[in-house]
This record gives sequence, structure tokens and C-alpha cells, in this order.
Amino acid sequence: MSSNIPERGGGGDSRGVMSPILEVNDVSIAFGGLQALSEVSFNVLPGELLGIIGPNGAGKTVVLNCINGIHPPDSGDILFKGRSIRGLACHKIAALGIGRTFQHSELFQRMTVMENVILGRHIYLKTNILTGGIFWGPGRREEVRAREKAEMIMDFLELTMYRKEKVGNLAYGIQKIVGLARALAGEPRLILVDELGTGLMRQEKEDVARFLLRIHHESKTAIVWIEHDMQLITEICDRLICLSFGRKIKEGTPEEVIADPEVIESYLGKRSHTVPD
Amino acid sequence: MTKFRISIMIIAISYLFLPGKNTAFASEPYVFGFQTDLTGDARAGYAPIAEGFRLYINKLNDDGGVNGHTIKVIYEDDKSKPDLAGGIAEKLITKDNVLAILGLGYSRSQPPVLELAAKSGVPVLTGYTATTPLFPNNPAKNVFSVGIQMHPKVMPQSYNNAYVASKICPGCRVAVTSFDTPGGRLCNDWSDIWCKKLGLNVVFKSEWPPSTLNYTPWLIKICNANPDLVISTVGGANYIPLLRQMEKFQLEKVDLLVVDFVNEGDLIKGIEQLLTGTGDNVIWISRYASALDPERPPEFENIQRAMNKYGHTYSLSALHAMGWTMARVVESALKKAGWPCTRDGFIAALEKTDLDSKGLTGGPILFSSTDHYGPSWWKAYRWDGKKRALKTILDWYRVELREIM
Amino acid sequence: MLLASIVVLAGIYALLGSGFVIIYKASRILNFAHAEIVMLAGYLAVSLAVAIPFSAASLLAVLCFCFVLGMSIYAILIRPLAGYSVLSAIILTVAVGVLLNAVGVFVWRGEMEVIPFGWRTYFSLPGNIRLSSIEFATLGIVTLFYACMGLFYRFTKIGQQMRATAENPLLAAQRGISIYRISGIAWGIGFAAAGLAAFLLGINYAISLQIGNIAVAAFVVALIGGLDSLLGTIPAAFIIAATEQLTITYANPRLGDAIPFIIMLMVLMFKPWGLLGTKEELDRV
Amino acid sequence: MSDHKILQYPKSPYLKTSYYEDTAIQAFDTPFRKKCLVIGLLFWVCFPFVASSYVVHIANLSAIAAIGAMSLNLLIGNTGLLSLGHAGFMGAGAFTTAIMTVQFGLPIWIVIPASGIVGALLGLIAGLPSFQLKGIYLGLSTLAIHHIIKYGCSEYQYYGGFGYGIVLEAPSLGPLLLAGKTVWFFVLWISAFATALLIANLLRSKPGRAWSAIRDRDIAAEVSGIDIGFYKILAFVVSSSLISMQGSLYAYYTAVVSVEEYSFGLTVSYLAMIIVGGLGSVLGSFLGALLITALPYALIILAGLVDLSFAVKEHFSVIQTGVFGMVVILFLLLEPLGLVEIWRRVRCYFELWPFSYKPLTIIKR
Repeated sequence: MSSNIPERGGGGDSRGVMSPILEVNDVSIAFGGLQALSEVSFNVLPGELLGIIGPNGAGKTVVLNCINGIHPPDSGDILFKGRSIRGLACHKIAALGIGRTFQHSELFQRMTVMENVILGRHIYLKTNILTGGIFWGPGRREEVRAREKAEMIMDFLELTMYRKEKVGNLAYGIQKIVGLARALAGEPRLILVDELGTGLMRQEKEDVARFLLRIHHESKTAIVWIEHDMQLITEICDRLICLSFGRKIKEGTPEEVIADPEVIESYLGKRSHTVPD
Repeated sequence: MTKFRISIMIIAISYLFLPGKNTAFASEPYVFGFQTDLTGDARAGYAPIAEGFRLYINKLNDDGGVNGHTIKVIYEDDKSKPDLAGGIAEKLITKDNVLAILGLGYSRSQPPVLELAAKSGVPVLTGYTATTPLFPNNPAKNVFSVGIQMHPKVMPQSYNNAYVASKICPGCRVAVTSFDTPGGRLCNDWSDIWCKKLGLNVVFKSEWPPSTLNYTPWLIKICNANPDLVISTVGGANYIPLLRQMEKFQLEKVDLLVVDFVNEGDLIKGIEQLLTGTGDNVIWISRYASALDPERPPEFENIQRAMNKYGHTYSLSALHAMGWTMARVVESALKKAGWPCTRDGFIAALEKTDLDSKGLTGGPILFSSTDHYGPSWWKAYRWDGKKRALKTILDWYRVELREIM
Repeated sequence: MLLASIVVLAGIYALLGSGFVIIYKASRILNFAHAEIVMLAGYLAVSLAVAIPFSAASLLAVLCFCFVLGMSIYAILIRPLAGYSVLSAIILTVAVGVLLNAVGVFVWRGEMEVIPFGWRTYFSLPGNIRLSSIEFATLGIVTLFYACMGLFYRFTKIGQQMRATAENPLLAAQRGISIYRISGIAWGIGFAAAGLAAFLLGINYAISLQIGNIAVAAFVVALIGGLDSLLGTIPAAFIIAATEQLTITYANPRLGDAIPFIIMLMVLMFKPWGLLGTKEELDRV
Repeated sequence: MSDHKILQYPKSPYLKTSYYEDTAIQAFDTPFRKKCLVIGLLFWVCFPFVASSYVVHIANLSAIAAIGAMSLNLLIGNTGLLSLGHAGFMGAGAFTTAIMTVQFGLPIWIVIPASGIVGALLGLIAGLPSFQLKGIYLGLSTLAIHHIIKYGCSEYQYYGGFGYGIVLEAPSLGPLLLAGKTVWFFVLWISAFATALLIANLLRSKPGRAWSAIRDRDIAAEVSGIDIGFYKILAFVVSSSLISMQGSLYAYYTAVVSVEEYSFGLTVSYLAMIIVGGLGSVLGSFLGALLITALPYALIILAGLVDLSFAVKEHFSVIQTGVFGMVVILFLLLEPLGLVEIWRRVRCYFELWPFSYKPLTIIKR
């Protein structure tokens, strides 16, 4: 199976002393009057599977958006492979090797699965208007190569039978996997996975978790995973972070985190106030 | 089975694309195509010509036609669009196999039609005017016009304005104005040149965009220039709001010279909208006699009778006289050419046209091999508010293009 | 004198622009058929004014017609497109405009007509200004219209529902407001505003096929003022009327056609949500 | 021996054995389609010699319209950017042609690429607002650019002294004089097919995918590494440069250039073409262009069959306009995916016959 995963070069970071691949330092962001994140810091080590949990509205997705550059943080800094990516445009951050899946899949509904996956390889393609327009020689060869890679990923994620289906016509569970395939196609060093299991049946969830685990084991790609399913995330992740109201309240091994009273409180609420929905 | 059905369909569809019948039978009528702006912005200036033409042809056919054959006219509306006009002309020439193309508006829709006609040798008789130079020295072989002489180099139309202005008030202060279309601007430029050449004092020259109906800024400028006469080359009924705004600016006493881009129906409509003014300042010049002239030629009664008999959309005007005369030119040419008539034969017959217009124009319609316009005669009228009619102020005069060129 | 003319023109522009805004606020659709509504209403007003000597009655009839037309166009054509892209709805309004234009030309042949209006006299004001009674009436009617709309939005139930729908259609629907009904009424009012503007144009200037160009300028007015701000149309109308008239007077008259669009482009570059519009509006389209 | 035979797959057009094969445009892969292609080509070559020049004229106008529709479709259907200014770009191309041929006497093979460059520059300017504007706001900014271009063109026409329009002479391409409907038929249709091929190629390679991604979900596209600002502008540049060249061809073909021609109504008719044809489809652009262009002429021919009275003829263009509006409305309400969807359904019917249900997994296409 491992041969199906695109080869990743380098790997120097993972040897010797583990310097973090991603450092989030004191990131804060506010939307209007709402403080969505306040001074959140954490590190992601190479090849690590980091889980982020927290009640609804805790700012989990916002963290990912900050890393991605969708919402540049108001203050604080984000370092990727030791280099600051704060304020960089989205597409440039993506080109550095950060992949992303979305909570509501956010796929290109009118494109086929194959096109979606090849699109994930956008940053590696050199075709321009001229070579693309002629589609003869270099343009076409590159297209075929991209297709080969995409087929590998689709094979790995068991999507081959849907390759020429429009994404919009597929079941929700499969769409989520297509989203993962698209992120994987960019051969990222870090994948940000946003609530991959939400809205899926148990069986589908486990499928997804299986895929994530395989990616984690076989390619040593760092993964940041937001998930609501406690059972799933605690079983799989190396480390967990819990966010509540834009603040990091606990970081540690899964066991530590879910046993923490503050975490339990943020989920279940104190008697004095209810958890906002 | 399906393939069979598909092939049947293909055959059926391809049948539609086959060329039309090209053979004319002896019992068939003379076929003409008449294409012009029957609808659209410029309609008021062209559709009455088509109506006048139709009236005469109806009458002629009821009287037995020409040389024992009736005349069939295919009317098409080209809306001043070059591609549409070209397509229609193509259809008239190749599919309907017409003897000649008649009508045509003075717009960008003419060049494609004329080009096409020149290539296939189809005679063209335009109503209003032609964009190709037709008067002496080398006229386009197949193009004739019973309308206004037009030449992009000298703009005889504009010369006419200047000429009338110089006769009415020699040496006075003149404002020349026009609509802001490329054609309108050209007219305006030439009005300016001719006015200066004829010794008038041009104190104001401007065009204004047709999209704004608020003429205030423009009238303020006219007021400041304080002219004795305003020459306005605006098309159709656009002069109505202009007249009304002039009233607002108390310019009722300043003569407003409108050319025959305005038909008589719009002329009256505009004057009726006035509050205090009587419209006595409106001067109108025309190539054809006006139906509103109390001393109009008796031929108008024939047109009126035909109108009552065959129905009409527009009220009787000089444009009807133009269409009527055009039909008579066609009739006389057909008489000369006989049956069957070829396109070349029709051109040859047209070149020999010497038709008495029965008072509808200042002189006969006279074509020659070197002049496809013939001499054009003009008349200037002034609106008489008391009698509610047009009064001749400058009787038929002839513009000699040879002299002004 | 020029100033007076600018004020009158601005009034009409504002009225035309308000039609766009009212419709846009309720249904997020830019009505490209507005120009044709103005034309159709104008011609109808001409015919009615000839038939009915009493001008106010004919005006009322035109307004009712426009209101019903707006409601029915919304109900028959726009509403079935709910859920489709905004683009479809816009192109639909363009097509409706084409169709209405054809109807207008078919019935009235597209001639330039003036609405005959009995009560017309001229007043001379200090400063060498001469205005007709109609121009005064125009200003009065426009002011009245804006006052009525303000009161309508503030105090009537339907007006409040309309504001709620404009703020958040989903929430409004959940609170039991029939957004289709509200949008339909908004379309009716928007069309009626167009009808009123057509009437004013007809008695002040003339009705013709070219009237569409004026409506296009009004469209610019709506955008500059902010597509979701009724109040914004007033300053925007003044800006457009003034620049247009001043350009015609002191610069190139030909530039008069292009100048509103140059201003519009500038506004779109620097403040795309308009003078008084809300910024969030940009993300909604 | 028999084993070997079983293992050897029959050479089927449905079976692709390499990705290279699979990237081909799969319109002419089966023997039946190949036959259709040959017959179609033969028909196409013979067409201008068999059909009357009137029909050839309509076909030529359709080819021009198809180029325009394809370029607009690239922007609206594939990239999801609204442009209401394409008539302006077309006019810019036509006026570039007029200026370069009348003023400087340059040959057609310089003029058409030059128009393309002018169009591309204008597209660049028109695309700039797309950084911060979306949807209707962007459409309005292009409308503004249309009016500004129109103003510039009318100034030129005025100062050049071309009253009713600038008349162009028939251009010559080497020894070949491009005059007459038949010659133009080949010129225009080859241009249209070349444009179609270009756009189809772009759509199946990197830029096309990026455009579709921007249309479907712009944030996700950005996160996938697409510079959406660049690709939006690229779409504008490609589209406007194509339509500008089309304007140039149109100017040569009709031989007269006048500013009134390039009004908003022209944009509307191109919008109608892509709506009627089908958004985002090259074939749809062709079908829509054919239908919308042929519609007024078809009505003229229909009217000729029943020999209408003069009174009806007088209103004829209104009827044409009305039918045009009606067709667009009906398509929007009843078949929003356009002619191409009807075509797909018909094809599906024949392909599935005698079965009536679609296969559960559509492997093909």
C-alpha cells in the first residue's frame, strides 16, 4: 500500500532533534466585537497527529483558517518550517506544503472527482495558457503525469470507481474523502483536517480515520485534526489540544486532556452558565 | 432503424438549406425587395416612404400593373443593423431573386447592402439618400436615389441649411446644433463650414448626447450666444423636447430651422406641445412638397384617396410623396424595359428616367448615365400658427452640386 | 438656472434609482428591465393622458398598472428561479426587458411622445431662473415619495417586514414573514416608482425609446448610493446629475454619456458598497 | 490458445489503456461517431457551394457569434465571473481593425493579433476590479468599461470624419482575397473551430481547472494553491482578447464599423446565446449561437412562407425581438441548463436504448 502514496523527499526534519514543523505563537483574532481567538499557541511536530477538540464556537476552525491565511491573525505569529507565514496569501501558504480539508467538504461540485484531485496538484503543474491551449507535447505530458499521481491517490483512498462522477452527485461521505484526496494530492507536509467525521455514519467515520491513520503512518505527514467524536480522536491522536471560547485550555496526551476538569467543564458547562450553541 | 430515422432527418433538414428557385415564369409578377427601417428609432423618417410606395403599387396593381404584369414587393425591416441588413439583402437577391432593392435608410446598414448589390449587379433605388456619391462624375453604376443628395465630402444637406438661412436672414447670427451621433456631428461640421462660406455669423456650434432629454445646459449656452437663428439637424421627433425647452428659455422668437429629418406629423406634435409660443419660429425645408401646405399640388389628393382605400398607419406627409414618386419612377422604368426585365435592363431604363413629378418636387426626376440623383429642388416653409398650416417662404430652388463641390 | 435644472434632474434620477434599490433590497436582484418599465409606463401614461383629461387619474392608473405588473413579473418569472444563481435572475430581467420593449414598440411604435399636461405655467424666480410649474411639482412629488417610503418602512407592518427581509431573509422567513409576499410587494413598489418617474419624465421632457439611457444613468445612481440604501440614492442622484450636466455644459457634451460610468467605476474601485450602503452587502452577491 | 484469445481484449473505443488516450477529447472515439465526423466534414466542405449564399451568410454570422459566445462562456460559465462589457471589447477589436487598416493600411495577419492584444490589455483593466468585486458588482464595472470604450470609439469615429461608419475594404491573406461569402465561410468557421479547440484544451488543463475551481468554491481553490486573483484576470484577458479578435473578424466580414453597433444589446444577445446553449459548455456556445443568430432569419423565412400583410411586416422586427426575449425566458424557466442538456438527454436516450434507466455508476464521461 505504501507505494501508492506519493514519495516525499527530504525528511530531514524528522531525524535527530524534533524541531516543530508548525509553530503557532500567541495568535489572536477578532471579528467585529467577538474575540474568536486569544493568544493561542501550540506546536506541531513533523509526522505528528495532533487533535484539536473543543465545544462549538471554540475557535477550532478559526485556528485552521489562520494557519491557511484565510483570516490573517490580528496579532501573534505563525511559523511553518521555521519561516513566518503570517500575512502571506492563501495560495502561497498552500504552495509551501499545507493541505486542508473543510468541514462542509467545500469541493468543486461541478467538476469530476478526478479533476478535483488533479486540481490538488495545481502547485506542481507548470502548464500555462500557451501549452495548455495547444495541449500537445509538454502540456499534455504533464497532464498525463498529474493524472498518474491522481490515480495513485484515488486508488489509495478507494475512489477509483467514482473518478469520472461529478462530485455534486456523490454521497456526503464520499465527498469528504474526495476532499481528503484533494488535500493529499498537493503532497503537503502538513494537513489540516477540519471535522472530517462530522455528519458521517460510524462506518464511514472509521473509514476516514483509517485513511488518516495510514497517511500518518506511511508518509509521516503531520496532521492537525479537528474532531467532535471523542472516542475516535482520543484513540488515534498523539496529542490533543482543547480550545474553549478562543483560548487554549489544555494540551497533552489524549488521556490527560479528556480527564482535565476544565475540559469537561467546557463541554458540559458549569451550573452557572450554559454552553452557547 | 434509428440511423435510418436520423438520415431521413438530415435529408429533411438539408432540404431547408437548398437555394431558392431561381427561374421566373412568364406569368409571374415583377418582384422587388423593399428594405428599410419599418420599426426602431429611425422609423419615423423611413416607414412613411415605404407606405407611400406601397400605396402607389397597390393602386398600380389594381389598375392592371405594368406591361400586363403586376408588381410584387417584398418588404423587409432591417432596423439599421449592418449584419441584418446584409442578410436581408442577400436573401432578397439570391432567394427571392428580386429585380431591384428599394428603400434603405441612411445609416451604417447601407454599405453592406450596396456592396452586395454592386457585386451581383442588382439595381438599388434608395428613398431617402444613398451613402455612395451618385452625382456627376462617376456615380455608382447600380445605385439611384430619388431622395436627398448626400456626399460625405461636402454634405449637400448641410449646404442646404446654410443656403436657406442665408436667404432668410443674410449675415445673421446662427447657432448650428445636432445630435451627437457620428452622422449628426458630420452634418453639424458641414453646416458650420457652409454657413461661414455663405456669410453667416456662426456664434455657436455644439452637439448634445441623445441619451439625456434634459437640454438645459445646451440651451444655456445657446442663450448666451444669443443667435438669430438655430439650425437643428436632429432626427425625428427629438426636436419636440427641444422646441419645448426653447420655449422655457424664452427663445420663441428665435427662428428654429429644422430639416426634413423631421416629418410633418412630428412637426405638428411638437408645436401643439407649446404653451405660449405659436410655433411661428419653426422653419422647415423639404425636398418634396408638404402635405400641410394649403397650396399643395393636386397629386396629394390621389395619395389621400389611395390611403383611404388601402389603409395607412401614418398621416399624409412629404415622405409619402417621396415613396409615391419612387413607385412612379419604378413604373416608368419598367415601362421602358418591358417584359421580361433583366437587372441590367432595369438599370439602363432607370438611367433614361425623365419623370414629371406632378408638382411633388420642384422639377422632374431626371436620371442620366452620369447623374443618378438628378437635380434636386428644395422648398422652405414656415409654420403659420394662425392658419395651422405651412407657408412657403422660399419657393422651389435648385442646388447645383457641381458648383459647390 | 443650471442649478435648478440639476435639482430637477436629480429628483428624477433619485426616483428612478429608488426603484432599483427597493427591488434589490427585497430580493437581491438587480432589475435590468427597469428601463423598459419606465418606457412602457411612460407610453401608457401618454395614452391615458390623451384618453382621460384628468391627469391625476391617469397617473394613478399608471401607478396601479406598474404595481400589478411588478407583482406579477415577480410571481410568474422571478420566484420560480429562487435557488438558482443570481446570474440567471439577472439575465431573466434582461430578457423581460427585451420582451417589454417589444411590447412597447408594438403598441406605441416607439415614437417620441410628450404627456399632455394641463397645469403648466412658467414662474420666473430671482437669479434669472425660470421654472415651469411641472418642475416644481416634480420636486414636490419626489420629496413626497421619499417621505412616504420613509414612513412606510418605519411604521407600517409590511414596511417593517420588508426591512427585516432585507436584513436577513432566512431569519425573517423563520419568524413567519412570507418573504415571497414581501418581495412581490417590493417589486410592485419598485415598478410603481419607475412608473412615477416615467410620468415625471413624460411631462418634463418626453418619452421615447432612448429613455432607457436615462434609466441606465439611474442605475448608476443606485449603485453609487449603495444598492441597499434608499437614502443613498439622493446624494448619488445629485452627484450624477451635477457631473453630467456640468460636463455637458463646460466640457465635452459627448463625455456626458460616459461620465456617470467613469464615476461608477471609481466608486466600484474605492468604495464598492456605495456611499451609504453596507459593506457586508458585497459578500452577499 | 483459446486462453490467449480470451485475455486479449477486443479493441473497443470504450476501453482506454493509457492515461494519454484518456486525455483526448472523446467526441469521436466510436466508429459511428467517426463516421459522423467524416460525413459532417464532407457536409461542411460542400455546404457553402450547395447552400444559397443567404444561408451561408447566416452560417457565417453564426460562426462569428459562436466565437463571441465561447469567449463569454469561458468567463461566465467556466470562471463564474459576470461580464456585461463584452460588446465593448468587441467594439474595441473592431475599431482597432478600422484604425489599423484605414489609417495605416496594415494587413489582416497583423491586425487580428493586434486586436487580440488590445482586447487583452482592456481585459486586464476590466479584470482588475475582480480582486475585490464579485457577481453583479463586477458585471457593473465591466458595463462601465463598455461605456468608456464606446465613448472612445465614438470620439475616434467623429474626429476621423466617418459619418455613418468606417467602411473597410476586403482584406487579402497572401494571394487570397478574402471576399465573398464562401471564402469567409471557411475563414470564419475555421476560426470558430480553432477557438473551440483552444478553449476545450484550456478547460482540460491547468488553467481551466483553476477557473472551474474558482467558480465552484473560491476559498477552497485558494487553499489548494490557486492564485485566484491571477486566474480571474487571466480569464478576463483570454476572454476579452478572443472576443476582440472576433470583433475584428466581424468588422472585416460586414465591412463597416460603426459605434452604434456595439451597444449593450449586443452583450445581451451573447448572454442569451450562452444561456440558451448551456453555461460552461463549448458545444452549448455553438448551439446557442446558432439558434440565436438564426432566429430572426428563420422568422423572416417563416413569414415569407405565409406571405404576411404589410401591416404585420411593419411590426415584424418587434415580433423578432419579442420572440428572442420569449425564447430566453422560456429557456431560463424550463431548461436552465440549455440546449446542451437537451442534446445530452437525446444522446442518452439513444445510447441507453432499449434500456430506460441510467447506469448506476456512469463510468463513461
